[in-house]
Amino acid sequence: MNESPASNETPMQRDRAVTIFERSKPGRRAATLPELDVPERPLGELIPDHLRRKAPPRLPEVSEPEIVRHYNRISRRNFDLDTGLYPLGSCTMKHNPRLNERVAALPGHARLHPAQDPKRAQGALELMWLLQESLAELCGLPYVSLQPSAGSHGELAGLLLTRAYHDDRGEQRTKVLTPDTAHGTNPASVTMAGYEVVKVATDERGGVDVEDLRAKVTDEIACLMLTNPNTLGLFDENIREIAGIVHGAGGTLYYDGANLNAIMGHSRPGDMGFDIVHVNLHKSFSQPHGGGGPGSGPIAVSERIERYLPVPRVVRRRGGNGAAPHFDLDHERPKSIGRLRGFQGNFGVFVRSYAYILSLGGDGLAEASETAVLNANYLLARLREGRAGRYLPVAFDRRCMHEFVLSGRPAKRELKVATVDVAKRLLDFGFHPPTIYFPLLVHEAMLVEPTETETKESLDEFADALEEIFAEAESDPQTLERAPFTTPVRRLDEAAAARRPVVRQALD
Amino acid sequence: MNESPASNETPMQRDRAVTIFERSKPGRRAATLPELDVPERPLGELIPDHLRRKAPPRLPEVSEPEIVRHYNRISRRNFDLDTGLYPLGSCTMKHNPRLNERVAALPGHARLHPAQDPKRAQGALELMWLLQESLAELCGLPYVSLQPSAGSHGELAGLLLTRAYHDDRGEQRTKVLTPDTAHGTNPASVTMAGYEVVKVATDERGGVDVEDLRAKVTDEIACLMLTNPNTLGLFDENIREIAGIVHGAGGTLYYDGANLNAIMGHSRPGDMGFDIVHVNLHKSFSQPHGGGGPGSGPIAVSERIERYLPVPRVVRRRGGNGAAPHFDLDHERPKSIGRLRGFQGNFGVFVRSYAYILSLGGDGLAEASETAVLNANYLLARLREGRAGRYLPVAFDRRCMHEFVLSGRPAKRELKVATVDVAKRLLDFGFHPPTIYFPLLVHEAMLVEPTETETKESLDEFADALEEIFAEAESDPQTLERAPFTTPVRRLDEAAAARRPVVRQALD
Amino acid sequence: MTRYTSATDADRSEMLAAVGAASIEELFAELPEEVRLGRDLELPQGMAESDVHDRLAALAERNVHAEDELCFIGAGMYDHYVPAIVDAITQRSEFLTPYTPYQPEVSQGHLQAMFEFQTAMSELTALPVSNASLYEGPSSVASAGYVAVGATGRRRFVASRGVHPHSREALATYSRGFGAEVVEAGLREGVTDPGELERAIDDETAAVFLQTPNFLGAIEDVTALAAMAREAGALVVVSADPMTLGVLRPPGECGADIAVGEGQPLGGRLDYGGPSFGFFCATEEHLRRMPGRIAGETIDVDGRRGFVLALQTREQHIRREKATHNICTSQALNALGGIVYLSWLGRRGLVELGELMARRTAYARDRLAALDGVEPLHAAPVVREFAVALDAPVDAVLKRCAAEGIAAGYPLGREYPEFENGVLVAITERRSKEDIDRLADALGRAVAEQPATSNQQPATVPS
Amino acid sequence: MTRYTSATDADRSEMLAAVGAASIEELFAELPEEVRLGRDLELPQGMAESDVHDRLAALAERNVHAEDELCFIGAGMYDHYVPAIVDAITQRSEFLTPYTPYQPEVSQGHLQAMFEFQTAMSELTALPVSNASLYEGPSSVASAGYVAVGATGRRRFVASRGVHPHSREALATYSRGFGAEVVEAGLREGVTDPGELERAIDDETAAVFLQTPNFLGAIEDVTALAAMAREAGALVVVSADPMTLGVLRPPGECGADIAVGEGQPLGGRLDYGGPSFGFFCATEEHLRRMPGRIAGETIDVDGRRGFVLALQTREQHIRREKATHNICTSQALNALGGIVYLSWLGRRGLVELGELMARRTAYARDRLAALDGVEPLHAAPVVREFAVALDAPVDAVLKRCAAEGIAAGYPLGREYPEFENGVLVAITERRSKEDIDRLADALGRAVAEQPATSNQQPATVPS
Ligand SMILES: Cc1ncc(COP(=O)(O)O)c(C=O)c1O
Ligand SMILES: Cc1ncc(COP(=O)(O)O)c(C=O)c1O
Repeated sequence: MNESPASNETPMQRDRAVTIFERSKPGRRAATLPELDVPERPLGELIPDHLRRKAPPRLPEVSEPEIVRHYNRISRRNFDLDTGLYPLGSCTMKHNPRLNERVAALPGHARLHPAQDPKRAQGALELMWLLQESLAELCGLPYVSLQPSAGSHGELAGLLLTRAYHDDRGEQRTKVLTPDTAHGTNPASVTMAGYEVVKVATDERGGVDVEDLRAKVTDEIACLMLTNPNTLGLFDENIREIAGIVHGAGGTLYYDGANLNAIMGHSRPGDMGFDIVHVNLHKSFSQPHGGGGPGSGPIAVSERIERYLPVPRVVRRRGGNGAAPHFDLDHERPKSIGRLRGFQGNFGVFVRSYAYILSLGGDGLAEASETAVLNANYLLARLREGRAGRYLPVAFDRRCMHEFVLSGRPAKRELKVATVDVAKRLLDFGFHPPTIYFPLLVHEAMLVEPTETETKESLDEFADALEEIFAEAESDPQTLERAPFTTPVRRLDEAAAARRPVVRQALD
Repeated sequence: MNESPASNETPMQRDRAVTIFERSKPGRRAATLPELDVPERPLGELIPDHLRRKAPPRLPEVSEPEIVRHYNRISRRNFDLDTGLYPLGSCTMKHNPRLNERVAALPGHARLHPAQDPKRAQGALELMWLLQESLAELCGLPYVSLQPSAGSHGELAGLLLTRAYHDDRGEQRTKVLTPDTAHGTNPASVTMAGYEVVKVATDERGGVDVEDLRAKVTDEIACLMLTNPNTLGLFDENIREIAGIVHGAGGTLYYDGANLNAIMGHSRPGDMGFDIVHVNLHKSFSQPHGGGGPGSGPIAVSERIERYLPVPRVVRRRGGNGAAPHFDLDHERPKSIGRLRGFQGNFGVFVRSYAYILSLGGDGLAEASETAVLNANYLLARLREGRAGRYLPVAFDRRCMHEFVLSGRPAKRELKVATVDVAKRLLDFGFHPPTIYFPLLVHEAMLVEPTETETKESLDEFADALEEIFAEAESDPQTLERAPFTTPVRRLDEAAAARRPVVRQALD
Repeated sequence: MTRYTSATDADRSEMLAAVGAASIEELFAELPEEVRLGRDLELPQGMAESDVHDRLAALAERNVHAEDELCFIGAGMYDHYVPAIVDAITQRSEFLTPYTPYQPEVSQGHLQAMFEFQTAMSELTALPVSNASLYEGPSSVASAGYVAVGATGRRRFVASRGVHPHSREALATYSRGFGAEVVEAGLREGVTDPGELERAIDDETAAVFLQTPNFLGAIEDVTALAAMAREAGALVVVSADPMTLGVLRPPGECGADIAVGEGQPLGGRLDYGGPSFGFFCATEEHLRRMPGRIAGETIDVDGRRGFVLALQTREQHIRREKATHNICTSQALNALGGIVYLSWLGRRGLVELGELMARRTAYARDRLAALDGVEPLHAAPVVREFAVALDAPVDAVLKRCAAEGIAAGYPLGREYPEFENGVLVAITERRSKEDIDRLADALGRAVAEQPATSNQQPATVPS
Repeated sequence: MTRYTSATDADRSEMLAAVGAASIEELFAELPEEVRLGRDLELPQGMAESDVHDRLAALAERNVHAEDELCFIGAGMYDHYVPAIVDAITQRSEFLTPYTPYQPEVSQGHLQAMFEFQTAMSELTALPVSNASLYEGPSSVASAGYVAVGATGRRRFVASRGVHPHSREALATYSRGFGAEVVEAGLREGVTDPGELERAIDDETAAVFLQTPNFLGAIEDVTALAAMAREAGALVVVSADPMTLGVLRPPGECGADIAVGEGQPLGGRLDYGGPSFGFFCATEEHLRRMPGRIAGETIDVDGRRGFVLALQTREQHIRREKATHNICTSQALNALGGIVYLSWLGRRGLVELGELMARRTAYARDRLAALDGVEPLHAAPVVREFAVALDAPVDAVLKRCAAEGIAAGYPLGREYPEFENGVLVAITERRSKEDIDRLADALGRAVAEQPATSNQQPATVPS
């Protein structure tokens, strides 16, 4: 460990990665277990030898203080939303209220067994029902299933619903349309659901190329998957026409709800003509992202799709003559596509999201979307100025919704600086970079989504940082190519990790 | 903000301090309050104008996300026990189990009103009674009051008890003896309790100079305050003789329990002859230090002192004919010194400490002390080697108990490096420095207390760091004088802060 | 202004000015009239934090949970104790609030934890590679099916009836999508009937699905059953309860190609069914076909050790329609809880916990079997859960026990009509001997109270 | 090995070898036989984490707390809502586990928070300087007495009977130590009797102690009373409820030299009485006499802004017997909760909360006064708490209300025999109109049920 002030390693960089397994020492332990209070029968009597494990798994042997220190220390090697701006486009990194963590942890929620008799889980079922009703109102589609575990799970569900719907009508449809701006999960879900992907082009305004769509819509098309505003942060004004075309040919219209944060209380997928919608509770509804989950991807559908929804359904039953209504799980749904997972879904996420909806209320949700759109447009306006505007111009010269896409093509051409270099340099300025190289159709893309919970000051700081970075790029581009400098580790060799993947620790 | 890799400022250093008041912007807010559900009477009707506030206090106006970010960011500017070794002598910085936080937060504890009818707070009173009993057993003194809020509060209580005891016997005693090794709170408490301090010398083995004591013990002496092991980490073998001398002259013997962590289950103050003991629950009993509290300083006393204990006392009353015993608060104590504070004391700390006692049990507590003593002696052995041994030798060449004192005198003389410089340099190595310049009688003192919850590895790293630091000091002492280099701020101008104290933010 | 936003009126006008818009409405101008909502949402007004808290606490109050009653329900999710450090660590902002580690330089905390998690799960299952989590158990079983089709090009699955009903249902649901058929192999004396399995497997079989302990709590002889599958060139997918892998022979040593399962027992709460995590381990050859995120070790430009998302070319954001799976957001935080829990339990703890459960389960099984009108549903060895048959209507008996504050178990009737009067009873380290005795007493009373259901004999497996 | 220690047998022998000791016992060799315990402690064996949790949960179950019943008890500690961010921030290891910031370079988080806290408390009290916390309310009052003696050289205190009984008792206890006398000035119509106060003050009076709102909930006219004290050269010490300082004229504007008080309402839980924090604010001239830690702003060697413990020469670790106070460990974490709470509440929130309480309190007072057998104990203005007199035995009435799930208030009898049938009722933002109506109904029924205590008239203050 070189401590001399000469070294320009930061303290964190000096602190090399050590795994919990490498801290292990035989004989150490953190757990103490309840005492054996029943006869100590030899295990061999209970479990035949050939079914028993011989050598114990080599889990770490560490004391509690060591575990706490280990994870506290590595936690600081993460950048997090509670530290600074995290404008990761398409991911809606909005503030995660701690109130939601508190209510999710109440024993009545956290220690409720999923197989508890519904009569004795009325609070949980009512909460789910209330959340279903709220999402139905927000989406403009009357029937909701909370079961899918995330957005992509919702997409799969939506496509399986489409298949069930067409099967029911005796139609064989084999293809699903996705725009070239679509998120990767859309085509991946299409394949997983047994369909073939057909790409639809984007027009010069960033919307669906209606002519291309017309050309590709046939009776083989089962569905068109869209998000609106789309991944360019642009609202497709032709949505009704698009819906008409697809419906005209007997296809369903699927709404990828990842961008719902732009339009809550202003416009509803159902009113646009969508048949099936998924909602990412970990985006618009403040569920913390947790480093990549847990999330939840409820789906809302129209009348004609309802009968195919996954089982069990959470239903409200009116109490016979004047009794209060009660809530139940309905398993008897002959036309249902069946289960997508175990039990009722990510209930803990439902609690957080419902707490969020109650906190903001209808007006608050509408205002959240307004502020998200205002923040995005303000930041875009700031970035149209000066060097950012020159080297990193907006891809589609329109007003945006809750996010916008810049193109680093001029920077690449004039400064030999790639978008990834700008992103890495942003790390040195204490910002998480926006999403980069997505959507695919924009060269050197940078997709920026500030969300409504950012202050004007933090947006200004971000804009100033980009300006400074391009000034630096003009004088010495090398610095950017070598960035970051101050992060716990610097650029990592991903190629090596792909060539000779080391995906677990070797233990002796 | 200079980001160029040339700058050797760390990211934290670049992130200059901004207060929550400086983040304030008119109109922002985090709190939403319940709606007014009663008639909106003009406030003037309820509170006469001359009793009302005119201008609201200028508290910050910030949104919830800003508050969360602000305090998360500044929190990282602290070094904490969950990050690394914190061998702050005399403070017993042992691991703080999270289990204790969990049980203290149970609504039955956290939301119990202190004025609740004792009949309806039986769980809390029983817990306090059980903690009293446990501390009595650990201290070897039968009667305990949990009321004092910290060690120094316990000291004040102990001296007031001594005064009450002597008053009751019609004795006027005006002086209290404290060894020159005593912690600052001891003499400060003496003055606050209305006594005069008389210092007792330390002998060459680091114990009380018995001859000096004999010379100073008169019938004016009300009390001798000691800690054993003392602040040198040395056990005073003459304790019984010392007790005899003081008792012989009618004085009381007070035990400062800050060092109890050395002897739990091995030796008890009561058995040494002490009349009054305070215990720091935030040291030996794992209450987190919280950046300087909360703590708790229960006192245990002998039979003859019992009647003077503060009110209310937590008592167990046997249930009449065969009924279960119940617990109560006893306010009727005519000879009591009275209250030291409101209500029953720092109950939340009692819960944590009792959870800790249950977790370890009697054997575990004894083992904790053994390991604390082993860790200290091991680290001392490591530091006797090499350069540390040469420049920073142990002050009293004996085996130590749970902590030990080194003297930086040779370092000062031979290398012109002060103990404070070594301490500051330790910060660059990722350690919290030991206590320095205490106890006063050791020149350039460094008081080291690793505690039992440290691993051998962390002790070795600390020893290696000191070795490296002294090697560096030999080659260039300047580096040490300029240390630290990697902390969020570097050496601060304390003199200026004393000359022109700025103790609050100026607001306009 | 909501309490989570910061735009004051002053901010708004400054920002609108910069944008060159007269009003917020103008920003929504591109929305065609016909798709505007044009009214307020029909949702309640926003509430104060304290009111939201009280409202949700009131709902929670109406659930009977594992602190209110003695919970012997398992069926895939178990009431284990969650050590306080799991919450303390997973609730840290640094772990709670970031997203997927797309920028590894500032995501080393999560990436390293994933790497540690993968190592631990690989140890537990005795399979060389693991991913960093999937959604949960049953959908992981279904995902294994998708991988098997990709690996074998075959489209037929054979699933033991001992596999969790939810897993079999999820597998069927997914299969209707990618076009595979699922056939079932029945049980005999509580475990997969080897004969039936053998007959069900053919050379079109992509994978055979087993679960151990199976849904009835019985430990399957995976080694023997797996051999039949390998014979036919089918993959062996084993769904395992990770909490039993300290004492049970791990899938990797029994011939499994893929091991999946529900991670909830590892530091997860019941949470009425989620969020938890699913795990997915496999042999080396399936590495590039695995679903989900995988962390890999590498070095940075200065040679420092570091971790990255490895093999992203499997994933949807790179490979799109050719991806091996569509998963994006997974269950990273729950998997983090899993590795913290496993570190807490440690090498010996997992074994000790398994042995404690096995002995208490044996005690409970004997205790209940000794009751009139209660018989074991099977005699196969068990470790943490077992099934009994009641000589009384299950619903009435469970209702009666619930009235005494005991959730006595999981009724098998709906999913196993052949065990209409069967009940599944689960044991964890939180259910003491005393609790088990209370269960036995209550159950005994409840069964005795019922009119012996003469027409239906206690179901025991035909032999 | 306990679960919090790490020394394996191998570690022990290596370490003992390094120390040159044959055994651990040898390390304790210096303890003389006669002071060795020589037996095991008579304490239970150590328990598993889950068992400890369950044991403490069982104890907690036996307390009736503010979630089990409607709590109208105040008397110095109040059931306010604690926003979730207070817990999230104070539970961060970085704030929870360090000790006093002796090394400012690695303690800027706490030092800055202290500086912010001091600024906020100084704003609340309208006094220029504040410390970073004391233990809690009543001992802060006593500490103010110690400061007053130091400042004036006088040894006589005059305390209004409206000051919290615990504060007056603590003051008396401390005073017996440093040798001061405490005389009391009585109440009239619920507030300090100006005449009595004037008569009680003399030129030996070091300080006059007032509280507003006083223990009976009445708002004192501090300005008028303070004038009398200043007249006689005595300091004015005002104990204030910080939660009321958004609406009540602050001590600094009423002629107070020192303002102290209980910080619990500011983001603290009830915790059966602690831990909370005490605050201590004063005029500039008392800065160097203040007890407790004080953070000050300064710069580092490179000119960066930073914070340090200022004026340590006041403190015991430097000044020892000449220190201005003996306090060392204080209540830093609770004070941190205080500044987080005040930031949450913000400039307008504190005022709005005060107004909400004032209006609900007025409603409750009227509602109760309208009941037969219930009369206001005084007519003085109140803001969050008020006192009533019952025409019935207080204990019986409270017991009856408790049976209906309502803690109706604090009985005045023990500490104010002159109000033997008085009850103190507190209102917070958590007690809605509906709750107040429930209280009124229950109280009305309870009083009616009691045989009118003919011999004792409802106490109203003699006028
Ligand atoms: C536009 C879009 N669609 C779909 C998804 C997939 O959602 P999830 O990650 O919840 O599976 C995402 C998530 O990043 C997204 O941004
Ligand atoms: C030896 C000694 N005595 C007394 C005290 C005072 O205890 P407290 O800080 O709890 O008031 C301390 C605390 O540092 C101490 O180390």
